[in-house]
Amino acid sequence: MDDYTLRELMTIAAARQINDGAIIFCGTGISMVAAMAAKHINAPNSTIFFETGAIDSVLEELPLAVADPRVMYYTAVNGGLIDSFGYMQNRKTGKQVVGVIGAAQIDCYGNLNSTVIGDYHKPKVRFSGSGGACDVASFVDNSIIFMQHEKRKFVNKVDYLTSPGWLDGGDSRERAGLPGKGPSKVITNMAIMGFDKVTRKMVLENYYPGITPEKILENMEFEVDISQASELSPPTRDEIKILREKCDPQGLIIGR
Amino acid sequence: MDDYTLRELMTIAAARQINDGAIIFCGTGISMVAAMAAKHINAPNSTIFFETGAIDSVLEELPLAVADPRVMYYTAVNGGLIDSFGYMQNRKTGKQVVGVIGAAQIDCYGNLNSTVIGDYHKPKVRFSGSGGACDVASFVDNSIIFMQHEKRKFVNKVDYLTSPGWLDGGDSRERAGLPGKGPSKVITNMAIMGFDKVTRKMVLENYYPGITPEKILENMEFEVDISQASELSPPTRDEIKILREKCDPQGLIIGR
Amino acid sequence: MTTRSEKLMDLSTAISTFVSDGCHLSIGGFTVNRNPMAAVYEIIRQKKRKIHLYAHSNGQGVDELVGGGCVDRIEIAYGGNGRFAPTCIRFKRAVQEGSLLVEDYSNYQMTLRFLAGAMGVPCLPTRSSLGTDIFNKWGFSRELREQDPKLPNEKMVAADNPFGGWADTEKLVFVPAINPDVTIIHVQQADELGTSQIQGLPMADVEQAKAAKHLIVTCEKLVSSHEMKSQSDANQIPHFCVDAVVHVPGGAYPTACYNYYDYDPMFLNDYKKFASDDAMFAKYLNEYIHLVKNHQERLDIAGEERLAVIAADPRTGYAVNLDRK
Amino acid sequence: MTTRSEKLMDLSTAISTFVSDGCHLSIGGFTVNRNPMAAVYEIIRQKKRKIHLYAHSNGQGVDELVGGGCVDRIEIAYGGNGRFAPTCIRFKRAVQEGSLLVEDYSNYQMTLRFLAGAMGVPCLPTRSSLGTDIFNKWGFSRELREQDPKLPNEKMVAADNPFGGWADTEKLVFVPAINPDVTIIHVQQADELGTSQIQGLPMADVEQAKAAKHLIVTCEKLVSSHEMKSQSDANQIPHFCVDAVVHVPGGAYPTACYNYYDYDPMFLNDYKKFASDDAMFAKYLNEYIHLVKNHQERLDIAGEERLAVIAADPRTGYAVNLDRK
Repeated sequence: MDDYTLRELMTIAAARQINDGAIIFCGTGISMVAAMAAKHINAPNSTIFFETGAIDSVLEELPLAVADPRVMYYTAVNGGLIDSFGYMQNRKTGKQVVGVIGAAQIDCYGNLNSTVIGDYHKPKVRFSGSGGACDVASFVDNSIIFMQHEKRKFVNKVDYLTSPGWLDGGDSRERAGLPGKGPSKVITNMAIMGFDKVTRKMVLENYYPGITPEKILENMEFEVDISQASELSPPTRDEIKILREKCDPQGLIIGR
Repeated sequence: MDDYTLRELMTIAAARQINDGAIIFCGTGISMVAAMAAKHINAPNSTIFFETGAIDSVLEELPLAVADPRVMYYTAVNGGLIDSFGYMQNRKTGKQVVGVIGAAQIDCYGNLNSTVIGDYHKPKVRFSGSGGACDVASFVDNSIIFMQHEKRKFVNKVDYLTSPGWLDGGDSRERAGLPGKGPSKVITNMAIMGFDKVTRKMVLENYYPGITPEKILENMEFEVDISQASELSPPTRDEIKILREKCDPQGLIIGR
Repeated sequence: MTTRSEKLMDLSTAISTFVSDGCHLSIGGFTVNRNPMAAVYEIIRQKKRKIHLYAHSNGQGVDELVGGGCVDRIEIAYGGNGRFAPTCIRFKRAVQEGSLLVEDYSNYQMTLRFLAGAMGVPCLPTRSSLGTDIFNKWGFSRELREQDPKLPNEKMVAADNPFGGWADTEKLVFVPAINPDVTIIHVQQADELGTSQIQGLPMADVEQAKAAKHLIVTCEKLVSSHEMKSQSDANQIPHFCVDAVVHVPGGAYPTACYNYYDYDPMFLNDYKKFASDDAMFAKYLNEYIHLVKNHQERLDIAGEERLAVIAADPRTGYAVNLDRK
Repeated sequence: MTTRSEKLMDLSTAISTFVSDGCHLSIGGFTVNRNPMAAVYEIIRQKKRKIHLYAHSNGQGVDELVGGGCVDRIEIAYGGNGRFAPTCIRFKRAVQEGSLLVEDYSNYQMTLRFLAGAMGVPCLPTRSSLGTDIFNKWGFSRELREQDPKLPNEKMVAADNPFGGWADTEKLVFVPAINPDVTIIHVQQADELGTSQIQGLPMADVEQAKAAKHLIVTCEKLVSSHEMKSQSDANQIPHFCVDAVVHVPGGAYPTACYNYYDYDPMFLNDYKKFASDDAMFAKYLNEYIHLVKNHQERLDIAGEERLAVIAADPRTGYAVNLDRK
């Protein structure tokens, strides 16, 4: 399978991370397409839900926001935000939720910035702010982060810590009093990264076909261990077909 | 109007206390009939709601419990308990709520017992417990208490303080941190009692036709000031007619 | 991952799988309405013992479970059944005899406690009960609380408002979350996956459902997922909260199920008589519960005629002009 | 007591009565959905200034109010509009220029804050944001907070779990209640008394509505109280919470209103262009808002053809196959 974009591969890579039966929280954009792809490809019994309160939406068409009316049609329940964030925390469903989120900046412990570049009070660039990402990153045991692989995005220190990753590494996250675990994976347009079990520092797990570990390092401010990394298998014809035909036929998010 | 029972008069007496436009919280039994009577007689624009979440029920038939399906029909909203108790506390509706509650025992500050007679752990008699009465008595600024006028019920000290009245009198209620005000009126089958503005002790305001202040005192363990008391005007023919024909035609609560 | 075929089961299997001796159980419904009675009877039939029960104002279900000898401890706001039993009779008797340990909260507090469980927080604040014995007196001793890791060490805690006098509040009462081992609710309709719809008042069933580690839903009507998903706005509980779906028409009888049937005033009056006498109550337990195989047989005792009398009027959702004396 | 004739009013009266310069305002809706846009435009038209705004993830409404020069301070979780504006453009510009003071919370925290207001408690607990800058950094200085009695003195407060380690929790974050002077929401249908029904997702509109001192409801369809009361289970807001009912068909346009119309992707793309250039935006404000008398005239600019394109499909509640590039 040669005819695919890195954006498509990154979507598929994220979809593959989702176990069948998972309860998937997703945000706007590529994370939504990845969740849809997972459901169509490898996790048919998983449930997609949105912070807005829509549970198990059919998604006949791709929503362009988590409050898009397309998320409200043919759901199991149309609840509210209070309900949605409750599912991430209670005894029964809390541990089953997989969060898929993104950000403008990330550091080596998976802490994210979606708020400002520069000083908070006089920002060079203002972004949307947390939305529900800080909450998801606080609560769930399994979160997957989408990032564009650029040096200005993989930084030594985030300008504003919007969504908690492993904080300062080690057991610092637990000590801070956060309930869930830090991020599991970071999925970019070049690679899949995980986190060391002890130091909680980012490590390279897989590089995409045609991308070298060295190129990946060139696109990050901080170093990551590349010693255990291997090449990711390319997307299958079926995966790409489903992605293009079923998840985003208009190319609204994936492009074309 | 001669042909009426004291139970009917007490219901009418309570109904008369409710201002038009009030939001009336009511419980099971006679308080529900009083609320219905108020709406039919003197407070047509008031709204009856129940702790169960039913707001502005039409009450074509008398409910025998606040979860009776008769409260669910033709309501403005069928919400839940969380919603109902919220209406008693929030900025917009909190101050407008009138609570109508009852109990097994009352003391001179309007503190109520609906839990046990005797020791909590080895009770002589166990009652139902608070239900929502403690909450209503805690939150609202205006509560009306229904009591049977008996010496064993008007006691020096309640065996268990289930619903807060004016606690120890004076400003003790405010000091305890409770949000609403203590009870406004106690309405019995003999009299209407209020509370002194400073001491918060119970005082006799009105005795029913045919009942003397002395008889009232004989039926209470504690003394109340009777110096300002006057006789209550009897129910009108219309009041009784509405009560019997519209509120409780089967005599389920009022008897007959 | 639980698939649909694993969730749909008969009541006997659902109870034996999820309700065990000594478990912490929560039941939905309120006084005479939508108590999960079929499940209550099955629990009695299976002779479950030493249950730690949670309810807010559940009436008939609590009283029969207590009367059936299943319950050792209860946390509750109200044990009454409207005009039929201002105080539930077997409950009253058990407390007076010392065979049932009660921890009293208010209705709002119990609801907040379920909500806290559903939200995954250890407690929620309110201002209810300051200065009362609900706050000051404990039903469960500190020793008992310390022995049972499923119980918080305090009944409730008063503390200063963390924001000073903000919102005109100096003091708050924190009530602890409830996370039952299992919650059982009865709903009007559900699908095989567990998505559930309550019609009329949901009371606090939704909070009770989401607070639990396991959830059993009994339903009047088992409908397709397509039908449920075509009514999204009317549903309250998504399938992923549910462990067992049991189709039990009449499952709330003798309490009411809005749009389906009213409470049975004749039976509730009979029950009052049975419950008031130990010998009669033993006979009642035997004839109406233990010797009965399942809820359909219990409904057969009531009989078609009585069930027709309490059938809901389609306009009002209850039985119009029902004789309720 | 407010009677029905006092509540039903035109939008201009509702805004001039309840929205004043410097007031604390909350608007419902989420990004591209059910923003009370007609009310937003009327606020801009009436040149309200120095508003303190609250929203969780409102997109278009926030951006236009900010762009219209009405807002000095905002407390918000997300200022974005889905694919049309990952960060709201006038919002971004105002923050970068220093003309808009922002206090950042998470979406759940904002929702809890509205819920706290609706419940009448000063705060609610969560565990979200520990260790983050949302917790550590304040947008509003302590001085500003102390000057304005409508603001709590702290952004949020971390404290130990009052129940020790109960429910596996050592620490809690308390977020302060919001009690807006006025909340404005747009709903699918309401009656003259104010009872309101939201179809599809209510988001956090119900909490926002109940937290407010005054509530303005704009609705697509004004129906009789009889019709509303015949659909009790579908209604969320009872009349006694409502101060003003305004019948404004298309009142959420250019955002979506489920079952009525979709968002207008053509306009949202146009808006992106207008908003990205100060001169064009000034022209936009003038032509689309100030020179327009009311929302009907605004809809006339969109034109019947465009409105027909975004009209909701009765099966799905949105416009099927709408070109959204």
